[in-house]
Amino acid sequence: DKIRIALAETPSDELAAFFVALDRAKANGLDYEWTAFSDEELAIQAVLSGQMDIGFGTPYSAMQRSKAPLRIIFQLSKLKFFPVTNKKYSKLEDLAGEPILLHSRGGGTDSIANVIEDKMGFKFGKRSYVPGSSNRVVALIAGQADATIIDLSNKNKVVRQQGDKFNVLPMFDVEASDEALFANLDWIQSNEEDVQIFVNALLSTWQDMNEDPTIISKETNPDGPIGQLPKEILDELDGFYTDAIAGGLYDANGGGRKGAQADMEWYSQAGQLEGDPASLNVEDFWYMAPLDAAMAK
Amino acid sequence: MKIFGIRLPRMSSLILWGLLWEIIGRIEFSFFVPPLSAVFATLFEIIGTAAFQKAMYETSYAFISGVFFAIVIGIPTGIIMGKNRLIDELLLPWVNIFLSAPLTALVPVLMVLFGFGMKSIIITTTLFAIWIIILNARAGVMQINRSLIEMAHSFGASSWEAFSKIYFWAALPEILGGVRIGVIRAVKGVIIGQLLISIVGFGALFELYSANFLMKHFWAVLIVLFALAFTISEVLAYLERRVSYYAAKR
Amino acid sequence: MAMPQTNALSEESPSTADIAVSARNVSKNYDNVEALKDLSLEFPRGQLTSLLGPSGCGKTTLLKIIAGLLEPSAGTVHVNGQAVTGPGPDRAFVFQDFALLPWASVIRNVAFGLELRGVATSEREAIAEKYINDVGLSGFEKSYPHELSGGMRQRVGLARALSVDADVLLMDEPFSAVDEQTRRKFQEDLLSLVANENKTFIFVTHSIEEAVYVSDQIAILLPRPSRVSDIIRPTGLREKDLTTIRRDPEYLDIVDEIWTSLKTYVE
Amino acid sequence: MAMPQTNALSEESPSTADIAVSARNVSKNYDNVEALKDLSLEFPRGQLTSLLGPSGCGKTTLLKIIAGLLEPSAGTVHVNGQAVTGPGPDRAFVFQDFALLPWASVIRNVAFGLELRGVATSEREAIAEKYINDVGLSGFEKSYPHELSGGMRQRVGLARALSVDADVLLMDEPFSAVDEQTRRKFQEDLLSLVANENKTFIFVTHSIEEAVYVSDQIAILLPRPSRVSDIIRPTGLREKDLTTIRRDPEYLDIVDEIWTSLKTYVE
Amino acid sequence: MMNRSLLLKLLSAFIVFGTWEIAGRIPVSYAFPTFIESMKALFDMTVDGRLFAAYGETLKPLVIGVIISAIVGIAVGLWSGLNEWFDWLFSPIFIVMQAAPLAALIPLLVMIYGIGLTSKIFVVCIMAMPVIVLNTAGAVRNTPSSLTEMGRSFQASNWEVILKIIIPAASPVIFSGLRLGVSAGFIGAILSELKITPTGVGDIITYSRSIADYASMYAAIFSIIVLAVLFLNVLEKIERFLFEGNNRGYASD
Ligand SMILES: Nc1ncnc2c1ncn2[C@@H]1O[C@H](COP(=O)(O)OP(=O)(O)OP(=O)(O)O)[C@@H](O)[C@H]1O
Ligand SMILES: Nc1ncnc2c1ncn2[C@@H]1O[C@H](COP(=O)(O)OP(=O)(O)OP(=O)(O)O)[C@@H](O)[C@H]1O
Ligand SMILES: [Mg+2]
Ligand SMILES: [Mg+2]
Repeated sequence: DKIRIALAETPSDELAAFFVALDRAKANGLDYEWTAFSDEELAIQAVLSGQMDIGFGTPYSAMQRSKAPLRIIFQLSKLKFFPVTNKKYSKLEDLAGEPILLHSRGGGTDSIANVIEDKMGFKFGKRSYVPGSSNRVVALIAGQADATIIDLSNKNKVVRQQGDKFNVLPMFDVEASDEALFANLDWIQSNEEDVQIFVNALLSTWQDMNEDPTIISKETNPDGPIGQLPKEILDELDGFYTDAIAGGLYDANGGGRKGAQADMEWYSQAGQLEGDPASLNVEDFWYMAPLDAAMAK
Repeated sequence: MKIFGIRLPRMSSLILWGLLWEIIGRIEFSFFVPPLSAVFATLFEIIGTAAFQKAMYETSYAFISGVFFAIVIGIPTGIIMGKNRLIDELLLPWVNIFLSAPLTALVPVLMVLFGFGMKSIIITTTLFAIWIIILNARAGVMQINRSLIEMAHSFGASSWEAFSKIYFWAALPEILGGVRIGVIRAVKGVIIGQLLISIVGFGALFELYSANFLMKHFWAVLIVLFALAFTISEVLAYLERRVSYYAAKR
Repeated sequence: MAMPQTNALSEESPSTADIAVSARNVSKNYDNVEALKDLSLEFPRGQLTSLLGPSGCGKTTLLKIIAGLLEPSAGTVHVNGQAVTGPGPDRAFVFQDFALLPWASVIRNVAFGLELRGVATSEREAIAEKYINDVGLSGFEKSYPHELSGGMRQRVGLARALSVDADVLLMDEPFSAVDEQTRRKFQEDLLSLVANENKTFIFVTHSIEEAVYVSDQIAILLPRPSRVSDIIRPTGLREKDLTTIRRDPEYLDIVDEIWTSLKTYVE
Repeated sequence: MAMPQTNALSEESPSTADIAVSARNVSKNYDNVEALKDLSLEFPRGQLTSLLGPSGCGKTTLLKIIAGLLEPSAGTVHVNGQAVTGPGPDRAFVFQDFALLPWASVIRNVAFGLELRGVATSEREAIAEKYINDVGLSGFEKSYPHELSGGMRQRVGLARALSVDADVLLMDEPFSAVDEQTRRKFQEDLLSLVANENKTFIFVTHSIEEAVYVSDQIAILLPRPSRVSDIIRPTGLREKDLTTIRRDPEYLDIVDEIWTSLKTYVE
Repeated sequence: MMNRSLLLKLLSAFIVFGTWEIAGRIPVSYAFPTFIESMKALFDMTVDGRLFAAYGETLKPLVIGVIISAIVGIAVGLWSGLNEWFDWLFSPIFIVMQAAPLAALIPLLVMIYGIGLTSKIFVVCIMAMPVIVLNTAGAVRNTPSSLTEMGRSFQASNWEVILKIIIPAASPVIFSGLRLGVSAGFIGAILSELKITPTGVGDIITYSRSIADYASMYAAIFSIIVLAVLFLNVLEKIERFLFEGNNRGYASD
């Protein structure tokens, strides 16, 4: 049977690498179909209710709360987000008590804000939420917000186009996952073979991409969902992946134990995992076997 | 509307509004409003692409199936409600609730109950369209001239004959009115479904274009949708006018 | 037989004649309205009986009970000796408000009764054609009801009822919508129908003159709850010349008598 | 004055009487329908004039032109010597289809004409009360039109027109929806109104008997395009006893005469 | 009679909620709570005041938007029902608006009007207004001419004809437009909270979902539906109160 993949957003430049990996997996005999959901929570919900097999996202709180045995099998990208502000602010401490624009309550940027508060020992002012980094950039440029946290590619755009008007505040490094692939443990175990092909393809793509970011645009199937994007977007593919690799967005090892450990710490600190990070069992959240096997090859 | 004795067609003022749009676009009033001509140029460019045709296919598929179910279920339900007091009293509160409830809030529930694929989108579309179709069919039946029904009975009509030869036709003006409003709501439903459930079809294009600030593309797709919805609604309005000659005389 | 028989005849004359329809002790209550109460009345075959009574007294109700469209709360109706349990092919109804299908052409409307009886298209259209002609509507076969004047519409309903060739014709104020001129023509047509076909007519009207002019027997109903207060048989009039009947003293006597009997109910 | 004056009098008698309303060479075309053509007619003050003619001949059109609701295509209408340019307080209309406000109670409907003339609430309700009583609707002040029978609705429209106390009453088939019994009562009420108040009535009806019974002057209209074909003044009847008038040979003569004159138009 | 219809209402509610409860107990999905769980969550939310705070946020754009739509919509509808020129010029705009899937426009609105109250009000208005305008205009055009003629025959001024005849006569259709408009406004308000910025009830829905607290999510959805229904009942009461005689009940009775 086909495996059913739940994407957390519509196919765009950020998913090009993933689709390249899918093509590689297909060449090795993986049969799949994908559905794009409007947000991560829906993808999680879809996997939870068994309507999808593999989902996109970091479902740590769902893992702890729901009775379903969800496990992560591969880290797709890291939480590389950047506080961008107008010239009023020049370092993180300046944001104490100031309002900030984030993606969504309980989402990745929210967790970054929590950790910043934690590490710096201050509180932000009112948090408001606008989903989509590009929408937050618009809000920033239109002067409707003074500070926000946005993703790598949008940060680069702002720096390139309006670098004189906005500051990117220096911030500590984050190794935790932004997007990961997860599935129901029972399903993983009964589809061991498919999962292995998939993880192999992902790992090889991620490794090749770290060597040469332009393979993504080269390998992109012109008739696939990415190849069909408007030319304006495709033209920027190489730039996007070059920046992303330089910025460390994609881990060549698919996260693995190191990434899992980083997640435990990060999400506990961010308040999305309950309990002491040391006492949390990584095996309850990650299923390492396919990744280990792929690494061994 | 008549001007200098010449009859202006019903929708001709849209040309005026299009011109206004073009001017606003030309003076570069806002980045968000490109000139209409540029939008049309983009439209012709993307209309041949596989992505557009796929979106078109997915959207029409969901839309047509959704409307189909709404009509096929809605009209008989409405007619039965109009005929039978007990069923009416059982169902009417719910029909009213669903007609007025913010269906967008229900979409997450639908996803859980009916899955995340095309099925939920179709159901969302159906749910947007069906309630007004039911209510209108019911209203149509309730205002039927009783003596038409008695006439059919007095000539020995069976229930099926009464349904197909009297109730349906007598309620047709209301039914068509309901279908027209229902279809318009269905266009909203299909896009809302595509945006909130799984991002496919035109919903996906909107999402993509607006996230990447491709305004011309955005407006081009929107115009296609406007045109589709508009055409369907005008066709139904035309049918409605065709039968309205007897609406006032039943 | 020159004198109108004004009373007490209700017990005798029906027994001598052949009775097509008889209502026995019929009562009818709507939720809390008592429309008919213990009403008994017989309708001789081949004759025209008029029902006359104040508005809302239950004339339509009685007609619908005879047609089998309503069930009486008590009592029975017999048509040709059979108890009525529902509509049947032996009775045809002419509705007070025509009951035409607005979406169907004149010919389809006239043929509708036959259509429901399963008569094939070509055959029923031929029959309909004949009756359209009879009521003077030829040329309007393809017209729709809304293109006709009130009087023409009423004639379509009449043709439809005639086309099914039922024994008993139930006519609820069949001429109410036509103007006086057309009405008079219809009354004359009706009289020749009664004379030439052995059908039983039950006829509701508000016009005393009309009732006297067209009826073999007039039943005067009391206000709700309705019973028969009087039966008048203007038999002597049938032999007279139609053009002068309206100034005939006998005719005028009957009209006056009915008028006096009804007058008491008008507020 | 014992003989009815059937013709040629249209030129003489109005000149002797006081003319309240006069229509001169009025024509009216709807898009491509010629409804009235060069129609002239005078309406004497304090009298009741009936318009009689086949359906669709333009009676309502003429009434609306007099009311100032329609503009004639040609010709003029004078009311009390003044040319009509629009509706005025000197004329009140009783509409063929009642034109009641469905959302308003009977008393508000009856008082609506006064409300539009700015009469204070308490005063206009007192007046409305009186007319509701006159038309026999007391007890129904708080009812809504849909709770009334057809005849009762028509009476509400009548009361509304009477309550504004206009000089000229334009009545378009005002008794068409009431049953015969009530209709006769109304005819008698109307006669006493004409006798007691110096108002001018213009009255449309389809019933020849009604026209002859209530009118001072009857205008017979030709089918479309309409002109006046005949004016009949059944003056001699006014002095006679109401209870016996229906068998009066004079009355019957006039009815017959009108009937013959109209008969030609019936298909 | 009253009791019978109440009984039937209760019965049908019982059937529906019972089905929900059973479906939740099976369960049809990990993400589908039972009726009782949801009601408990609703109770908790109400008691700790979260629900009221959320509605404080949600109702602001909704109420403002609906009021603006009602006033502007009825005025524009009246005008285009009365004036041929105005109708020719503007009603195509509203027909396009009514037919158009405005949900897709939300991202644009955010860009133009930002993330604040303004763009939410705007969303509510563009969802609610077209149907109000079009219904009003249609109803005004369909006012029985005999009623307006009657008014004129009693020398009503133009304003009196509008206020005392046209508006009451059109009121059933205007109110049904308002009903559909308010319901569309609710859709707009929720949509803007799901798609623009999660505040108020939309925030409860999205946040509960993101932390997999599905009972709270369903409780929020339930409450908004109840609110919409209450809102519309109030509207119906207003209509009944204003134009009592227009309510003619079952045609069959
Ligand atoms: N469906 C009904 N429900 C309740 N009451 C009814 C119903 N139909 C008729 N009635 C009542 O029964 C009585 C008789 O009605 P019916 O229609 O038989 O009168 P009618 O003699 O035909 O009057 P008309 O001369 O006005 O046609 C009336 O008082 C009416 O109010
Ligand atoms: N608004 C209109 N547009 C076009 N034709 C009209 C209009 N109103 C009336 N007519 C036509 O004008 C003619 C006269 O109509 P009118 O209503 O005056 O007749 P009437 O004598 O009152 O008839 P009735 O006895 O049926 O009331 C009719 O043939 C009708 O078809
Ligand atoms: Mg009747
Ligand atoms: Mg008329």
